[in-house]
Amino acid sequence: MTITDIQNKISEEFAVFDDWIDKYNLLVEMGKDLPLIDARYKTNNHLISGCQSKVWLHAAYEDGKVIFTADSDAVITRGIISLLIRMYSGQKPEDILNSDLSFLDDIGLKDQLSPNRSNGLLSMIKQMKLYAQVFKLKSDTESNH
Amino acid sequence: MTITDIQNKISEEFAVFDDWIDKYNLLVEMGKDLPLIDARYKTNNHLISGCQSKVWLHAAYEDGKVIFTADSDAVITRGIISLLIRMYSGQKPEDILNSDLSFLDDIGLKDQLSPNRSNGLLSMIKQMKLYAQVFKLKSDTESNH
Amino acid sequence: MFDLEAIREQFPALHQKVYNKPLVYFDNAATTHKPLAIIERISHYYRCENSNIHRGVHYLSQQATEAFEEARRFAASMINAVKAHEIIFTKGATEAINLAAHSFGRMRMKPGSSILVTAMEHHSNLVPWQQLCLEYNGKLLVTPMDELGQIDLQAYTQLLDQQPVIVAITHTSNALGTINPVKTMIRMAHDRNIPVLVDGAQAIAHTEIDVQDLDCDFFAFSAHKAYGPMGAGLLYGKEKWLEAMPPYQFGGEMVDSVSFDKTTFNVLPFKFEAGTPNVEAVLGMETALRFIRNTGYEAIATHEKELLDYATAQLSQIPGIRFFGQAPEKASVISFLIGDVHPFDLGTLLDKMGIAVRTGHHCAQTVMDFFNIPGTVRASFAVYNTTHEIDTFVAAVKKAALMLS
Amino acid sequence: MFDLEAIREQFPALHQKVYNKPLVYFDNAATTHKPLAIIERISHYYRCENSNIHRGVHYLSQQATEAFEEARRFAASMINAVKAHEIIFTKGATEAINLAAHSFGRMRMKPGSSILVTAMEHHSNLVPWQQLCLEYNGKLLVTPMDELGQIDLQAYTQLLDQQPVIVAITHTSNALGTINPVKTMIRMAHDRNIPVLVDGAQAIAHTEIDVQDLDCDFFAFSAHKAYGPMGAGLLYGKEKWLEAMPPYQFGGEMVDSVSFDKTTFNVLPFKFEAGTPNVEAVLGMETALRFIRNTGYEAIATHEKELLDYATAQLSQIPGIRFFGQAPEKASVISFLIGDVHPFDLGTLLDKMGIAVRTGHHCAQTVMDFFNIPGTVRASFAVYNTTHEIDTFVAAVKKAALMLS
Ligand SMILES: Cc1ncc(COP(=O)(O)O)c(C=O)c1O
Ligand SMILES: Cc1ncc(COP(=O)(O)O)c(C=O)c1O
Repeated sequence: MTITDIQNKISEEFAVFDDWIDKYNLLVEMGKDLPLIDARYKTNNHLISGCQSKVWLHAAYEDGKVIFTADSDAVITRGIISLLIRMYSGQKPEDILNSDLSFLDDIGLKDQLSPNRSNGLLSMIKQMKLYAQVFKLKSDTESNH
Repeated sequence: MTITDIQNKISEEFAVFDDWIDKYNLLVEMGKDLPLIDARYKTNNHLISGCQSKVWLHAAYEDGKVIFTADSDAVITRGIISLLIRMYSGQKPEDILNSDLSFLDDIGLKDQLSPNRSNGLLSMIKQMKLYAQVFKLKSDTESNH
Repeated sequence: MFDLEAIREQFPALHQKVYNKPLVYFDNAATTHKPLAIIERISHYYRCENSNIHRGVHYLSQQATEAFEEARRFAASMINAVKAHEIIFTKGATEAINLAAHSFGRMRMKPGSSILVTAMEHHSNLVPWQQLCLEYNGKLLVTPMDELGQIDLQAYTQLLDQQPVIVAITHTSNALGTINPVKTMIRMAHDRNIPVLVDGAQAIAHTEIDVQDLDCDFFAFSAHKAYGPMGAGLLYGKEKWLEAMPPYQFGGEMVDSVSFDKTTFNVLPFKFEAGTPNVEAVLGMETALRFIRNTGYEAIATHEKELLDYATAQLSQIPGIRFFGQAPEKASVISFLIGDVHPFDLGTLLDKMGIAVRTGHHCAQTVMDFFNIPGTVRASFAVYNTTHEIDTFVAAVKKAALMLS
Repeated sequence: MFDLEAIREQFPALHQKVYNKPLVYFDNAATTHKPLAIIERISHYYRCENSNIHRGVHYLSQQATEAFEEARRFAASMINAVKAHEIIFTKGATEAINLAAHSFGRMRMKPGSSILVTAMEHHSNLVPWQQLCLEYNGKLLVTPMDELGQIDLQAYTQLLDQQPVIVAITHTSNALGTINPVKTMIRMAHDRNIPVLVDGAQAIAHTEIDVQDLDCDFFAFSAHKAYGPMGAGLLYGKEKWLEAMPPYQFGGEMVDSVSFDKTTFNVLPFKFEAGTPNVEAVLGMETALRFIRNTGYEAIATHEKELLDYATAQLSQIPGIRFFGQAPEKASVISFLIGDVHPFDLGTLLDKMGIAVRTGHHCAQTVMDFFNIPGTVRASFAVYNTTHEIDTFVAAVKKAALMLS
């Protein structure tokens, strides 16, 4: 599925709920289900400082696609992380770089991404795009050889 | 004349004018007429710092009375100084200490004595009373001997 | 007579909705809302009094200077300072403490000197002293506390024996609510000739301060935590210290005379007030202090104690709740966690229900480290809060806890 | 279209009487009055947005943080900073310069280092550098000026050859009105790898500032001299300097992590913003900058130039008048004396006629010493002043001069 397809899918999943409380319940469930990051990556090296909740992120590049795993110590943050991983993990670097996240507005999660939510998500997204950038450069250079 | 007599006299002199401008004209004239302080006292030693206009004050104690001379580089300040000297110079220390200056309110010069008029007058009055205090102590001590 | 409804009426910010729910504002230890009188005071200032002060001979400047210095006298009387010029206006408690640390430090620190703080300081009363110690190759001594959040006075005595150049203690802990026995601690320090700075940021809105009775050497607070505007605070200092200390910032009113070779400095309090002062905020602070005086510390304390006791009792019924800060002498601050729920998650859900609490380390990271937790959820009450709000809050906590466990 | 009446309507403070006479406010270089929009912005903030920022997860805190950071972005765009985090909010220009002097000083000064200023600095851009030199046993170099109040660029070149660690110059002199050729002076300093701080306190209300075009390393101003509230100002600094400089004050948001042994500091801009920031004043500053942008620097400059030229021409007819500051590039500031009349006397009588001017040394004592005078009378104009007010003023000066001579 393309990133847009996944975003549409997520939007649908949230659209069935009117109430914020149901949306957050869903988010919490998704947070609980998030496949954990490999324990050896849960180190300061992979930590993205978010002031209140911590986020760990790991990225690998396999067959032209970026594989992300991540974790957080707060479950709502994990919930959003799980959305981001669904969208970005397994995608091509250029698709990640071209994607936008405005659909989160529509589903009522925008303020979780506000610059001062202190949950580290914005830094995490920046970091994901940075990884995509690096992998893209790498593969560009390699294909030039 | 007692200090109160002099204050009444001054009040009368100002009472004939309704307009602030005439009062200030009188003040300026009084300022111009102020008998100058002896040049040798116009030193930093006798300077009372007033931020915007400078005031020099000298005091002597003769026959149980305090003799003040003073000067300023600003003429309005000199005008008020001349009032103060008329009141206090030649008076006994205890009379100076017991006097009050509320009559200046009545004649419309109160704001020249406001704590931040930056003209040094308040410090000058403090200094005059301090001199009176010192001379009083001195004569008390001497009469005790 | 304490009339809660009448008080609430004075605070426009209390009557808003967030996410379509009536706001329950329990983040008062971070900043309080402001009574209308303060908003109107500021507005009046800019409409009718605005002026730069102290050196203008014109009417507006005279009036504004008068008002500013009257605010200083009022602040002095509020905390019972001996002299008005012992009140140095700053932009807040943090600046006040930095001023004290910098200037007192320069006067007193020698290589190897030590400074004594407590284990429950806000970063603003910890890091300035720590950095001063680093600069002088000195030693930061820390008075420990127990699990309830109480200072260990035994250990304090022993640490005093190391003759720190100053003791810096918080009057009331923002993270735990503990009210420290500052008067006793000051006496103990003075017995050894050690001066004491009291961080009163969390005290001034809740309890009467008498700096002469406390006999503290310095006292600092911010207006914005006591119903006043942002951008104003003060450092009280005993005249003898302030006279002796070198200035902190340079320029403006703090200067007496300047030549390229040499500058002499103005007298107290101006020596420490560089630049155009924040007249607006200082007048707002005066209005806030008057609001507190008119309401009365006793009435405030009685009401806030009621809120504290009620909220503590209600919250205690929630399974898995853990309170941080259980000293018998406690301000209206409740720091807690529920089971393993992350404070950020709890705070986020409470927010969605219209409840403003603070989550995290509350700028007291060493306190969190002591309890080995990432942070707490903190509800802090002000004079305008109600038991009804507490009911809403407790129900919301229960609901959130259910969602998260 | 520039509509003077419409502009005046926005400023309530202009429409008062003092001593029963309509206020003529010509003390704008000390502080300007504030448009209604600012008064209302502050009121709105306290009614609907008030909150402590940056670390609160609740709605009000989120909104206030958003607004605060938007104000930073706007300020950055206003002076064309490359990055928003190059804007450090301070309580004013004096604090901004003290911050730069302290932190840059600690990074760069060595025993014997020199610092270069000019002969026309405000104490706030002189004393911090002078004291820094004293601390490091260094040398304060002073670029001289001529009788018209113009910098001697020849001498400046030679002084630069002494390799000062920094040059600190005022963009516009508050005492003389001189607008310095800062862009040229910066280029000359950069040719020798010397960074430059520009004191923009008297510039920001009158002329467009482009820090990238100027290429200045630091730029400082206060909001209250540019239609904004008291208690806000900023230090712009090039990222490379701000990154390298040590923090200034400690506590609050500027901290990253704290233990008793060690503290690490937050990233830019927070590293330099200790304590609860003055959100109210920063939002007010943004509103003021928007007022300036909407009015337009060109329209402002045209109008103020007209006032300056008109007032200068009218005053020139007064026998015995002496102007201080006659540089061709001049802001709307007129410093003068009449014969031997003391400025305090003149100012006192003008005040009685409802006219607010400043008298004295204008915190630029070295300038007064240069001209060997105790001070001047200074009339400074803002966008809302009128030629009619100038007529009133000139007539009053004539009347006062007559009384005093
Ligand atoms: C105990 C304590 N000290 C100092 C401060 C710092 O106050 P401000 O941020 O207003 O400077 C605070 C505020 O959080 C506090 O709670
Ligand atoms: C040129 C100049 N620099 C600095 C300042 C200091 O500004 P503030 O007092 O707002 O800090 C002033 C204000 O008088 C000024 O005119």
